[in-house]
Amino acid sequence: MNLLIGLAMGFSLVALASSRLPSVIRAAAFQGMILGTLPLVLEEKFHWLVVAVAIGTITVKGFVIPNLLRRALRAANIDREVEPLLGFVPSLLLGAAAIIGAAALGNELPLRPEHAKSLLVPGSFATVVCGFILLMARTKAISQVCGYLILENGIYLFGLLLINSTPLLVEAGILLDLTVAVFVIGIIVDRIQREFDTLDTRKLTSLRE
Amino acid sequence: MTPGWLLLIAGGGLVAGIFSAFKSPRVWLAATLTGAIASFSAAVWMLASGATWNWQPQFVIGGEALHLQLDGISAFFLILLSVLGGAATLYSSEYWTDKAHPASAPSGRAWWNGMLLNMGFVLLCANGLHFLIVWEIFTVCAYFLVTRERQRPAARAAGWLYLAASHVAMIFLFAFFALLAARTESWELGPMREHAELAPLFWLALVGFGIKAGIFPLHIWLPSAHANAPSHVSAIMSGMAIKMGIYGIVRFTGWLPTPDSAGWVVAALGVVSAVLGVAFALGQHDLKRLLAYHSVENIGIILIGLGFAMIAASHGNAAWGQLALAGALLHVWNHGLFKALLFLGAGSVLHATGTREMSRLGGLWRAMPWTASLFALGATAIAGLPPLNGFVSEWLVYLGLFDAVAAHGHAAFAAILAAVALGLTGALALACFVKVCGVVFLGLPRTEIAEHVHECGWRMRLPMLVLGAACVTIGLAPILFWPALATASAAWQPALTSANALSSAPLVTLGAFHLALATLVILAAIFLWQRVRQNGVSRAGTWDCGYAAPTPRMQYTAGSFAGIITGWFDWILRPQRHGHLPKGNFPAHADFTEHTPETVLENIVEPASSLVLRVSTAVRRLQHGRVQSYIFYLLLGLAALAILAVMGGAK
Amino acid sequence: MTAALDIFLRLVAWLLLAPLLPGIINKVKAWVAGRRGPPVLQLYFDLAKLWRKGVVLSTAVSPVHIIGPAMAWIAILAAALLLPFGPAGTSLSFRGDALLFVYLLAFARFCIALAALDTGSAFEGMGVAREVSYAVLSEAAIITALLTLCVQSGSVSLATMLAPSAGAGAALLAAGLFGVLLAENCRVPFDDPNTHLELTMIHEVMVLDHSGPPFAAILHGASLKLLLFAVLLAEAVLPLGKLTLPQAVGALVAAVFVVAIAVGLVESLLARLAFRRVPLLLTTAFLLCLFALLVAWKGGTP
Amino acid sequence: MKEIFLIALPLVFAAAAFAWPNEQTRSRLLPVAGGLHAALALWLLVNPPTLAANAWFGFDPLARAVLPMVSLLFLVCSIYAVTYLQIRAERKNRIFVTALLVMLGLLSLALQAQNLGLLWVAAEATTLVTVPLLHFTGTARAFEASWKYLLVGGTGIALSLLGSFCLGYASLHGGGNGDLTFTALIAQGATLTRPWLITAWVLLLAGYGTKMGLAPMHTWKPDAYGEAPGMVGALLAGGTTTMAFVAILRVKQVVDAAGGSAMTERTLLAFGLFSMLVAALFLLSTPDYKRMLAYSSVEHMGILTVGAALGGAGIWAALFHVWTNGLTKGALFLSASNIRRAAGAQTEDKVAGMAWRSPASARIFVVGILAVTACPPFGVFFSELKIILATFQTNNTFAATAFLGCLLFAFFGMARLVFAIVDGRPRAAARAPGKQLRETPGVIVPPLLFLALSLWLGLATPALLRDAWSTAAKLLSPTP
Repeated sequence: MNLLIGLAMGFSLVALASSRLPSVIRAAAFQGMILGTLPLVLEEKFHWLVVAVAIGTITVKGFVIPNLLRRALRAANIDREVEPLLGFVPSLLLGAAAIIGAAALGNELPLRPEHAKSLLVPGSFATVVCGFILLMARTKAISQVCGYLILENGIYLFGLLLINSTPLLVEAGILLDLTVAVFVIGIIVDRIQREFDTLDTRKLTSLRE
Repeated sequence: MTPGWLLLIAGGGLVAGIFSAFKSPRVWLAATLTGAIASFSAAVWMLASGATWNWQPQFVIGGEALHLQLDGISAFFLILLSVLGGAATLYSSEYWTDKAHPASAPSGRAWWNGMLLNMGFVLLCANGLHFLIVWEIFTVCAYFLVTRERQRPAARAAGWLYLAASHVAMIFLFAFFALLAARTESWELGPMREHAELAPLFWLALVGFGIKAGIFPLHIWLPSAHANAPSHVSAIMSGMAIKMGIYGIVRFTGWLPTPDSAGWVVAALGVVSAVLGVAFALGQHDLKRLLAYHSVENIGIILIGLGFAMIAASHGNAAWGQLALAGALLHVWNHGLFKALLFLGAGSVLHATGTREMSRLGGLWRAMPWTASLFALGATAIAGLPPLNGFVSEWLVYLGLFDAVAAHGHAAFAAILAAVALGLTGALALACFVKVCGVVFLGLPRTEIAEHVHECGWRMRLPMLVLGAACVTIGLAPILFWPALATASAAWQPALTSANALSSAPLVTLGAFHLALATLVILAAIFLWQRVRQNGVSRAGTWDCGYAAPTPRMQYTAGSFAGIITGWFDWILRPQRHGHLPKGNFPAHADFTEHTPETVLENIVEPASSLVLRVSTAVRRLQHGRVQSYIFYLLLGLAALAILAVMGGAK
Repeated sequence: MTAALDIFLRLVAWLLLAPLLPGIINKVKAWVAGRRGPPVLQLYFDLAKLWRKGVVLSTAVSPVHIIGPAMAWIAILAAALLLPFGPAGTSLSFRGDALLFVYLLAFARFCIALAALDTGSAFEGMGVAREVSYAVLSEAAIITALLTLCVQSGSVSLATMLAPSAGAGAALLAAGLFGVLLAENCRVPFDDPNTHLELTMIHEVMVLDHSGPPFAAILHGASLKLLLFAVLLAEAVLPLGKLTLPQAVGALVAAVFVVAIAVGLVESLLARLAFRRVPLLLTTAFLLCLFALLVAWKGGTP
Repeated sequence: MKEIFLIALPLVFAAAAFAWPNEQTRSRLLPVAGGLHAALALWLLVNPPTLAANAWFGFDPLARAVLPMVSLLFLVCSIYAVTYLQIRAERKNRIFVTALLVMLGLLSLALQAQNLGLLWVAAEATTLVTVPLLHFTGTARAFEASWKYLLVGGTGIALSLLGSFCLGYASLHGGGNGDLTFTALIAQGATLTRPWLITAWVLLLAGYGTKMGLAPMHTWKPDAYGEAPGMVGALLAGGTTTMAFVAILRVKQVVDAAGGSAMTERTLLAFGLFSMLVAALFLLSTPDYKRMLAYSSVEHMGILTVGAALGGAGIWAALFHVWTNGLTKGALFLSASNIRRAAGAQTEDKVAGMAWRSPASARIFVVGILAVTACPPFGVFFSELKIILATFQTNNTFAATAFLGCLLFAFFGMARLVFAIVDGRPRAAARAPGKQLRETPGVIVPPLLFLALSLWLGLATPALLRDAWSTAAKLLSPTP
C-alpha cells in the first residue's frame, strides 16, 4: 500500500517537473486513479459502497476531469508549454523539500499504531504542498487546475485515515463536491479561454487596486 | 405647566418644524420659535428654582432606559441654546430663503431643527449611551448644515475637515463612555467623584470634547467650517456648537474625579488658545474666518477660568476658584451672544455684498447703519471693554486670578502668567476689532461691490437687536445673572461654592458704574454733537498730505493694519507673502499679497495624513491581481496562524 | 450727598489741573533748549479757542468721528475717578476697580482709534495701527504692574493697592511705569508730539482730521491721561497712605512735577526711536515691571 | 422536524425555477420562496424546536441566533432581484434564479449543520453555486473575478476539509470513533489529541477564514464583490460570510471544550485586528466604491472575529453585529448597484455628482455609509459599541485601541470616497451619460427596508433576539 502512496507522491513530483501541459494533466490523472484504488486496499472487509466510491473516484479523477481539461486545452489551441513562474528544478527541489518536511511533520504528529507504519500522513501532506507549489508557481490556468487537483488528492489521501469512521454518505458528498468543483473550474477555464482568448493567467490582472 | 411640559412643547415644536420644513417655511418658523421659547422658559424656571428636573420613564432606547435631567449646568447651557437658536432661526428665515437657495433651503431647515433638537438632548441626557447617540447625531446634522453649498469645493473641503475632526472626537468619546460604562458597570451618568480610579478618563474626555470646542492645537476644523457655513449656521456653530464641547468638559469635570494635573493642563491650553487664537485672527482677511479664530480665543478665556476653578477645587476649594468658574461660565454666555451677533452681522454684510474679503469692502455704514452699529456693539463687547458684557466675565476671571496671586498659593505663578496672557489677549482683540470695524464699515467703499449695498430686513435685524440688547443688559446689570451663575457652579461642585462669593465680586457696584458710564458717554456724545452743530460744520476731503489724486483703494488695508502684530507672531503664523516692491525712481508695477495659512493643519496634520496615504497606497499594491500570489498570501496566513497557535499554546 | 460733592470736586480738580502738565513739560524743554517757550497755560488757551471754533469734517466720516472723542474723554475721566488720592482715598472704590481702570483706558483707545479710521485716510490708518499694536505691550506692562501692587498689598482695589509704597521693587516699577507713561502718551522716544511729518507719528497722525470741539476733547483727554499716569506712577512708588493729608498733597504734587520734568528732559535729550525699536523699549518696560513683581514676591507680605 | 423545510423549501423552488418556462415571470418565484422561508425562520425563532440527539442538522441556538437574519436578507434581496432582472431582461436568468434559491437552501443547511463533514459539504457547495451568480453579468471582468474566487476560495475550503479530517483523526487518536458530529466532539472534550487539535484549528480557521474573508485570505473579496450584481454581493457579504463565521464559532466551541480556549482566543484576536488594519489601509485610498464595500466587509469580519475572541459578552455582541452588519450592508450593496447603473462606472475619477443624477440612491448610500461606520442611531453603532465595551470589560486595552484606530481610518476612507462620488459637480469624464436609471420603487424600497431594519435593530432590539443571542453565547462559552 505504501508503494502506491509512494507512487502517488512520485506523480506529484512528475507534475512539478513536466514542462508540457498534457503530461501534467496525465500525472494528475494517474495520481487520481491510484488514490481511487487505495480504499479497496485499505478496507479489510468488502463493502459495496466502498467499491462504489472507489470506482467513482477512479472514473472521475482518472478520466472525466482529464478529458475536460484536454478539451479546454484543445479549444484554447495555445502552445502547450507550462511557462513556469518558478523553474522546474527549483520546483522539484521544493517538492523534495516538501516531502521531507511532510515526513518530518508526520513524525511530529502522534499516530495510531495501525497507521504508524503507513505513509498516509506524510504522503498526503507532501501531495498537498506539491499542489500548492503548482498553484503558485505556474502561469497557465490548466496547470493551476492540475495543482488544485493534486491538492485535493492529498486531502483525499488524508481522508482515507478516517475511511471507516466517517459515514460514507459524507465521503460521497465530499467526493461529489470535489468533482463538481473541478468541473466548474473546467467550465470557467473554458469561458475564460473564450473571453480572453488565452489561458495565461498573467493576462487576468484587470481586477486590481 | 411644569418644566417637563415646557420641554415637551419645545421638543414637539422642533419635531413639528422638521416635518413642516419642506412644505411650509412659515409653519416651520412658528413651530421652531415656539420650541425655542418653551425651552428657554423651562431653563429659566429651573435656574430660578435651583431644583433639578428628572424624568425617568420606563422607556428603553438601545437597551437603556431613558433618563433626562435638567440641572443647573444643563439649564445654564440650555438658555444660551434657546436664545441663539431662536435668534438664528428667525434670521435664517430671511437670510437663506427658498427663493435664493431652492435646492438647499428646505432640507437645510430640517437639518437645522435636527441639530437644535439633538443639542438640547445632549444637554438633557443623563445616560452615557444616549448622550453618545444624540451627540453624534447633532454632529452629523451640523455637517450637512456646513455643506449647504455643496457645489462650492471650499464648502465641501471645509465640511470634510469638520466631519473628519468630529469623527476623531467621536472615537475618543467612544473610548471614554465605553470605559466609563465598563468601570461603573452602568451607562447611567451622575456624580461619581468617589471613584478615584476613574480620574484618568478625563484625558479622553478632554481630547474628545476639546476637538469640538476648538482648543488650540485641536481647532483645525473650526476656521474653514465657520467661514464656509451659511452665516446663521456659523452663528450657532460658534455660539453654541463649540460650547457643547465646553459643556462636556464642565459636565464631566463636575461629575467625575480629575487627575491633579488636569486643572493646570486646562489652564495652559486656555492660555495658548487665547493668545494664539487672536494672533491668527489678526492675520485673516476673510471676515468670517477672522471671527472663527476669535472663537478659539474666547474658548481659551473660558478654559483659563475653568482651569483655575479646577485647580482651586483640587486644592481645598479656594474661594478664588468660584470667581474664576463664574467668570468662565458667564463668558460662555457672553461669547455665545456677541459672537452670534457678530456672525449674523457678517452674514448681512455677506448677504449685501456677496464677499467675505475685507479688503474689498469699506464704508458700509452709510448703506447699512443698523448692521454697522450692531456689529460695532458686538466688537466692543468681544474686545472685553466696559460697559458691556464681555468685560464683566473677563473681570470675574481676572478677580479670580488676582486673588490667586494675592493668596501666594500653588497657583500664584500660573495665575500671574494667565493674567498677563489675558491682558495681552484683550489688547490684541481690541486691535483686531478696531481693524475689522474700520476696514469693513468705516472709510470709503474700496470696490464697487461695496457701493451698491442694502440694509438687511427686519427679520435679520431683529435677532441682532435682541442679541445686542442681551449683551448690553448683562453689561449694565450683571447682578441679575449672578443667581444663575451661583446655581450652575453649585451644580458643578457644591464644595467650591460659598455664599459670600458675591461680596468678593461687587457686581452691584460694577453694574452701577457701567450704568453711569453708559449714560455719561451718551450725554457727552450728544453734548459734543450739539456743540459741533452750533459752531457750524464745513465739509472737505480727507487730508491727503498734498497728494493730488487719492482713491478709496489707497485706504489702509486689513493686512497692512495688522502688519506690526502679525510680525511679532511670524514664528507661528508663517504668513506667505508674495509680491514685487516698487523699485527705482519711477516704480512701475508693484503688488503685494499676504495669506496666513492654518499652521497646525498645513504643517502637522496634512504631512501626517499624506504619510498615512503613502503607506496605504503602498499596501494596496499587494492587491495586484495575480492569483498565484493570492494563494501565496493564503499560505502565509496559514503559517502565521500556525506560529500563533503553537507559541504558548501547545505543550 | 457728600459723596456726590466729593466726586464733583475731584472731577473739577482733574479737569482743571490736567492741561497744566503739558505746559510744564514744554517749559522744561524750552528751558533746556535755552528758549523762552510758550506760556505754561498755553494748552488752556488752545482748548478754549478750539471749543469755540467751527468744524471741518471730511466727506468720508460717519458720526463716530465726533462721538468717538466724546466717549474717550468720558472714559478717561471715569478712569481718573478710580484713582485714589493718598490718605483721602477715593470716593468710589471696590474690588477689581484696578482692572476697570485699565480697561477704561482701553475703551478710550478703541473710541479714538475708530474715530480716526473713520476718515479712511491711510495716515490715520497707519497711526491707529501703531497705537493699538504698541498698546498690546504697554497693557501687558500695566497688568504686570498691577500684579506687583496686588502681591504687595494682597488687594485688588486701587485704593489699598496704591496706599503703601511698592517697597523693594519701587525703583524698577517706577522705571517700568515711566516707560509705559511715555508710550501711552505718545511722548519721545516713542512719538514726537511736535513733529508734523505724518509718516512718523502716532498720536498726532490719528487726530490729523479732527478740528474744533472734538479736537479739544481729544487734546484735553490726552492731557488728562498724562496726568493720570503721572499720579499713578507717583502713588505706586510713594507710601502716600501712611502720610497725613498735607504731607501727602505735597509729596504728590512734587512727584508729579518730577515726572513732568523727567518727561521734558527725556524729550529734549533723546531723539525719537526708529519704529522697529519701539517694541524693544516697551518690552523692556514690561520686563522691568516683571522684575518688580518678582522682587515684590520675594519680599512677599501677607 | 420543521427545520428541514428551511432547507427543502428553497431547493424545491429551485427545481421549479429551473423548470419554469417563462423568462419574465420566473423571477417572481424568488420573493415567494424568500417570504415563505423568512416566515418559517421567524416562526422557528419564536418557538424553537428541541434539537434531536446526534442529528446531523438542527435548528440549534446558534442557528436560531443567525439564520433568521440570512432569511430576511434573502427576502429583501429577492424583492430587489425581481426589478433587477426586469432591467437586465437581455440576459437569461434561468441559472441565476435557480442558483440563488439553491444558495439559500445550502446556507440554511450549513447554518444548521451539526456535523463537521456535512457543514463542509454545504460550505463547498455554496462556494460552487455562487460562481454562476458572480458572472451573471457575463463580462470578461466577471469571469476573471469568478476564476479568482474559485481558485482562492476553493483552496481555502480544501484546507478546511483537511482541517476537518485532522479533527476527526484527533478524536480517533484520542480514543473516539472519529465521529464528526459536534456534540460527539464536544463530549470527547480534552481527550482529543492536542497536536492534531491544533493542526485542525489552524487549518479550519484558515479555511473558513478564507471563506469569511479575513486578511490575508481576503483577496478574492474585492474582485467578487466588485463584479457581482448588487444583491449577490449583499448575499455574499451577509450570508456566506455569516455561514463561515458560524462554522468557525462551532469549531471554536469544540476546541475550547478540549481546553484550547487560550489558543483560539489568541489567534482569533490577532486575525481579527489584522483584518481590520488591512481593511482600513485599503479603504483609505481605494477609488472604487464597490470594491470599497468589499474592504468594508473585510473590516467587519475582523470586528466579528475580535468579538468572538472575547468570549461571553463579546460573542453576544458579535452575533448582534452579524445582524446589524448584514442588513446594513444590504442597503449599501443595493444602492451601490443603483448608482453603478446610473453612473455606468464605479471609480471616483469617472463618477461624481450622483446626488443629482440618482438622488434617492445617493442619499441611501450616504446614510448607509454613515450607518455602517457606526453612526447612531443605526444598529452597527450599538453592536460595535457592545464589542468595544467587551474589550474594556476584559481589560484588553490594546485591542480596544487598535480597534478604535481602525474604525477611524476606515471611516476616513469610506466617507472620503462616498462624498467625492455623491457631492460635487460631475467632472468631464463623469458626465459621460451612463444608462439613466429610473429610480422606481422596485430599486429604492428594498435598500430603504434594509435601513429601516438596521434602525429598528439598534433602537429597539427585540427581547426575543437578545434572548436568542444570549442563549447562543451561553452555549458557545459556558464559562462567562
